[in-house]
Amino acid sequence: MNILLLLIIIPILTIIGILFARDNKHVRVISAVGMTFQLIVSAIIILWYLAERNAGNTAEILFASNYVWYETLNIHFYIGVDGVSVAMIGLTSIVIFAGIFASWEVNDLPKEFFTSLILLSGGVFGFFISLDLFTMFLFYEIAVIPMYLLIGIWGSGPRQYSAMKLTLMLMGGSALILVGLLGLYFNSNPAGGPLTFDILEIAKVQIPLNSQLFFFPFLFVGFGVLGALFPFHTWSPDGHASAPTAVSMLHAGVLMKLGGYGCYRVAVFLLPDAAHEMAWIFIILTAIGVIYGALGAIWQKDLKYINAYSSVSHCALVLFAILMFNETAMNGAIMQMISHGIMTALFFALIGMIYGRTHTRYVNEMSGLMKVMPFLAVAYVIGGLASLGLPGFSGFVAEMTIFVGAFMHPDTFHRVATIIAASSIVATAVYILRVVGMMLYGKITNPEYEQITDAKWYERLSTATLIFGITAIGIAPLWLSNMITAGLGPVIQKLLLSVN
Amino acid sequence: MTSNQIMFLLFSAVIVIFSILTVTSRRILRAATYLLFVLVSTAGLYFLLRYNYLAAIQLIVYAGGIVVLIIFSILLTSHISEKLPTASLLKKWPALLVALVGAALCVTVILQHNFPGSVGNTELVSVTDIGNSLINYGKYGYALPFEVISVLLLAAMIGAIVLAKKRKD
Amino acid sequence: MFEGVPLSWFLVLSTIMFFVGVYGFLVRKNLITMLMSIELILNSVCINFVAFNKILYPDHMEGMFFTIFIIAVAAAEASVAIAIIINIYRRIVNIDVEKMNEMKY
Amino acid sequence: MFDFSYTIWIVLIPFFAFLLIGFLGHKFKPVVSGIVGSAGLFTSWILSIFTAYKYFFDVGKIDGVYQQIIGYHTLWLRFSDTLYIDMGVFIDPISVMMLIVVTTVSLMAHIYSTGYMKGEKGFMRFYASLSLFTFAMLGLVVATNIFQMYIFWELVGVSSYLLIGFYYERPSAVAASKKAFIVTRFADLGFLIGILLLSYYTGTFDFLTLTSPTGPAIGTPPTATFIGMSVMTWAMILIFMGGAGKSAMFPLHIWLPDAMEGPTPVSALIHAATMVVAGVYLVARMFPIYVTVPIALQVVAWVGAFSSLFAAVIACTQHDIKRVLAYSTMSQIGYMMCALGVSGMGGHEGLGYMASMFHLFTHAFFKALLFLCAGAIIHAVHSNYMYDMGGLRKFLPITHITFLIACLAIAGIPPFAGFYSKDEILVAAYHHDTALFAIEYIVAGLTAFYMFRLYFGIFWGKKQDYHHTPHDPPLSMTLPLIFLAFGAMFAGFVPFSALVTSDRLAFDIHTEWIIAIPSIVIAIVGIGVAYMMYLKPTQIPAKIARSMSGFYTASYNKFYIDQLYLFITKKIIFNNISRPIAWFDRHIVDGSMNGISYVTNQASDKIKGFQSGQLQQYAMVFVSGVIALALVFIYLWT
Repeated sequence: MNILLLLIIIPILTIIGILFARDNKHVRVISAVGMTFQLIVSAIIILWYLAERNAGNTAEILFASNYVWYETLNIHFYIGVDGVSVAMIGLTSIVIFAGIFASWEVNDLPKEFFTSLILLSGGVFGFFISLDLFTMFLFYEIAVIPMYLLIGIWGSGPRQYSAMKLTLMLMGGSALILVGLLGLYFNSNPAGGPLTFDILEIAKVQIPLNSQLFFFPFLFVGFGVLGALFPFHTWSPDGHASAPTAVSMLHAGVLMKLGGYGCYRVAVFLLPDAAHEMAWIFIILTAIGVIYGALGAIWQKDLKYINAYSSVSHCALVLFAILMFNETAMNGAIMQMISHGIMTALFFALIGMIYGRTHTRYVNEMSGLMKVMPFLAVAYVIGGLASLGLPGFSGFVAEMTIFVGAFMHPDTFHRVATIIAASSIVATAVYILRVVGMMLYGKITNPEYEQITDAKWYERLSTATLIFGITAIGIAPLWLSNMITAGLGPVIQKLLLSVN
Repeated sequence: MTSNQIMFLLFSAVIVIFSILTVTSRRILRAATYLLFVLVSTAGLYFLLRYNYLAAIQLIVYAGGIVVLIIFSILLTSHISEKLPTASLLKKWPALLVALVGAALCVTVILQHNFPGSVGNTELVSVTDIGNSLINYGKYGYALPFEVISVLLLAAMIGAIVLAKKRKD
Repeated sequence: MFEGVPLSWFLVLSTIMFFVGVYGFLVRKNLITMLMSIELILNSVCINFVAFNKILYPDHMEGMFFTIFIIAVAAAEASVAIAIIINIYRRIVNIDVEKMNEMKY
Repeated sequence: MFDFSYTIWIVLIPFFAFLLIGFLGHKFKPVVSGIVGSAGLFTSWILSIFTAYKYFFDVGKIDGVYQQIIGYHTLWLRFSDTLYIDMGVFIDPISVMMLIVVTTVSLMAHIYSTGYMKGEKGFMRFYASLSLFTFAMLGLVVATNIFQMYIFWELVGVSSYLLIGFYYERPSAVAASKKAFIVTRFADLGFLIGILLLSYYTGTFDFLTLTSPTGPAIGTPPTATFIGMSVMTWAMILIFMGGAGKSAMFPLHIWLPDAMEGPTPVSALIHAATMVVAGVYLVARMFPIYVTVPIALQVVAWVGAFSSLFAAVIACTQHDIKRVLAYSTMSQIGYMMCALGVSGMGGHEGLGYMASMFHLFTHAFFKALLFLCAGAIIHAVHSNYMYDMGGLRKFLPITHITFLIACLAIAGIPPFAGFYSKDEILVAAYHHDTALFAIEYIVAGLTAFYMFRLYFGIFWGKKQDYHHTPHDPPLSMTLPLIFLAFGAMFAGFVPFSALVTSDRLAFDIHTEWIIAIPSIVIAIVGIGVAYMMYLKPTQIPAKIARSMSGFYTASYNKFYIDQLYLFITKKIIFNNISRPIAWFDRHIVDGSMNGISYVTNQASDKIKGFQSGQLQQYAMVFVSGVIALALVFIYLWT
């Protein structure tokens, strides 16, 4: 059996297990066990992948299996991974693992909560391993839909509004994607004969430029909505602010990455000529997004809003880098996805834990928390430093790869855009340090905070996993970078071909 | 002008005038009476066309049955001296416009079209033929519609009883 | 041509009658008067059938039978309608069609 | 060839100390952290000295030229085939010199802190950060490529941030740490863009390749220009911007005085001796390229000279002794920058380069000493302010003597260390540009004045009523003082022209008395003025202050640069950019999304109206529709 199938089977088995669980504790334990297995399987996949590559296996896609699903329309269930997908799988499993522990204290309908959460993660895993556009879209929807329930039921604040807004905007995005996918499908065989959803097959086809130009915006904007492309990012602050902790983690950490991954794997890969033609529009938008998100975050008071805007900024950087069409920048984009995924999950986890203790998310209402909860405070500082791109953490590696890669572009326009985007590192420092200064430092003003306790074991486990992730990448980035670079090959080749 | 034409014009004048009165009269009982005149004149037209049987049915069922039914229900639901409220102008004028435009359209189409003339069969249709046709299931037989109509009438009868029955609660 | 009366005369008559009925249906508020307008409409159709039958196909009887059936249906319809009207009247002591909008949305 | 690969341990030992203290420190008594940190650093120090001995006197020199050796390197991250980041140890005269400076001062600070920080709650945290800083600083000085330098550059920035904010319950400390980080971060943006430009046009990060005379930066420089200046000039100016931020050059200096909120050993280590000279080190590291772009070098010289004068003037009016020292640091770094700016390449031309490095070396000793003394004084008096002090020489004899030595050294009185290095700088400036020389000459006098103002104000002057008798600190603190005092006395005798030069070739220098004597004279004049004004409480300072009240107030308020920054950040960026963006996002971007949903809702509401339940309305629509269709099909659709 294909090991990748385990990534889908384990969530399903876990869900079945949860359905039979008798009380809250069982639900939690079953989820934790399931996701631990998931983490282990992901680790095995990564190691196996690296071993295969070291052994000289140069196939574009490893662990592929292809099942016919619906023959009339030539829909296949086609899975397989390359370096990029493997990296994304690793990210997802880390975040969902930490997410389970971060939501240890969900006592309100826990069965339904964990079911939706794990269903969501299953969708994400499926998305990353799909090589068939239809399968991919299916998993995409599976990942998006539970979000509505998770925010609408377990959220806080104006949760119905946020959930509705988020879902509608993402659904709007997926409508665009659907149009784009059908466009690809019907252009997949210009010579006549059976049409296909197979990504690798479509990649071999030269789609006419007119169709490319028509469908590229659909796909890029469609996936861009999920990747918080300015100005379609506004679901993100409200959605994140209302979502429960684990959902924010998963959403910002993984789900937003579906957007970036989709842009990379579908929009740019399959429509390279149009991507070249229209890149400048989106480069402007994403460069604006980078700065805009960072500056927007400075003014916010709600921790989740700050982090949401910071996500807008960081995710814009991902799309920005993808549009640079060179190996280094793309490599940076993928690393930024992973780095931001773990980092922002860490942030949201910590925000949830802090909120659980102080019952407020407004920075100006908190102070001096360093004294009463050193572990969480230090973790927050680490997250903050990672976010502002400190060397030794993943953020630095990713951002620098992006900047260096983007700056390699021979056009002055691209380089100026790069400088503009790079200047976000200052704004990032401002808002991160502002929060750290206001919230963690200083004297405790609210006497109730004297009673606050530090992290519990599951919270420590959750944060430690994520911190381990960012530092592991930050200190030794080479293996990841190499792994991703190997996966980028076909995309880059196709892009280079389209230039000439 | 033949006598037929005169008769036709007479009947149609009655029909037109009384139909207009039917839909404009503010006393509902009078409207019902005007309707009766319209129906009777229609029966006259049928006679003119030598469809005596049909005219008889028209008189019996329509003029006799339905109008009486209507009058009964009027008596049940409104007071004799009650005047109906006039319709609002906002409703009247568009309706009038629609009716006139529709009528004009139809009339122009009708007058523009040249209908083939044919030798009229002035013979009376015998009741025997009608009866045979109604129970015949071959060509030009109407057994099936006849049965359907019977069932429909039965259903309507039952329905009317059920609907109009006073509820216990 | 039926003994001096052209077909178009019948048709014009029935048209006028029909649209008078339509007008009544659109304007009248009382349910019973609306029912009466419907009778007018039905009647005008009957005239058409009969006239077509007599003038164009005098050897056939379809038009006549149709008219008979229409009359039967009209009777059935009238009885049911009046039953409904009376029922409504019992419930809201009014048979003004504009008041009957509980089923909207 | 001697194998220098062990040198990586000089860098890594503090890192492991950091990990050890950071993860396990809380399991043991606080003092264990101090011992671990100090012991680790002691090992590094020994290794550094061994390396310096080996390099300078044993194996480093081949045919009279000091070699550039890559002691150790490993691939860390690959961007493309030519652009990659190595992590390694680069050994050449300046890096070895810096290793000595950093480990020595750091070791002193470590030892000193065991006494100074005793009983502090964050003792363990303090040592963890200190070790982290040392690791980062060592990593910076041994960087084999510009990106490695940038990485550690950021790391020293963050450890500086953590240490300035050590007393995190004090709002001023928090604000200062934030300010330090953000200002240097802003400068680092320039550095980063400079790196990007440089690497784009030369295709390498490697120092060895970059500074090679036949390399892509010097041998075949790119010809592209941007707004009238060559891209290399731009790149070097931007890189200098990074250096200026770290080294607190005008106008990016504002964070340094505030950084004095940190514990005093930190000020001594980071904000006097090591981190703040990173900018100088950076320029020195890239010096061969700077020489090829005279405009950039000019910028370096003038920014340095102006900063030195500017800071010296401010230092004369401050009352917080640590702030005086901070401005003095800034002034001295300006000196070093200026020296680099006036230098040429090779032989006697490279005098400025040598002098700059020399001054960096000597300055590290006497400035660290000054700060540690200040720490001892503050420890004894519990105040930072000069007007709370006076007549302390009786109570703190050791501190007094060491402080005096340091003051003499910084004022440039022979035979103390500062004289030699400062003299070389003046000579270099004199031969290059008279205006710069004049500025530096005045600064020399001002330096002597404000240092002795401090000295007399603290140790002589009016005796204060102290709540409890001040006394000399414990041995753990005085020992470093004495050690550094020896450094301040004798560091000037190191034959720098034979060891650290721009082309790594030794050259002869001799004291040019024509410049040395006036410089001694002006130093003595400065000391004399301070003596008259501050030995005994007199009215002279107040009178002078009154007579030039505008200038005095301006200087006292640091020429309002802080206010300007505050205005720019708070008023402009915060209120006029960030706030509108937040508003824009909520109301325009989000508003338009909500607008779409509003329009949809309204439309459905309107459409809903057609379903009115009014039978006659339906009929009306139906009939008109039929008629309209009939009309269309009969007359219009032919």
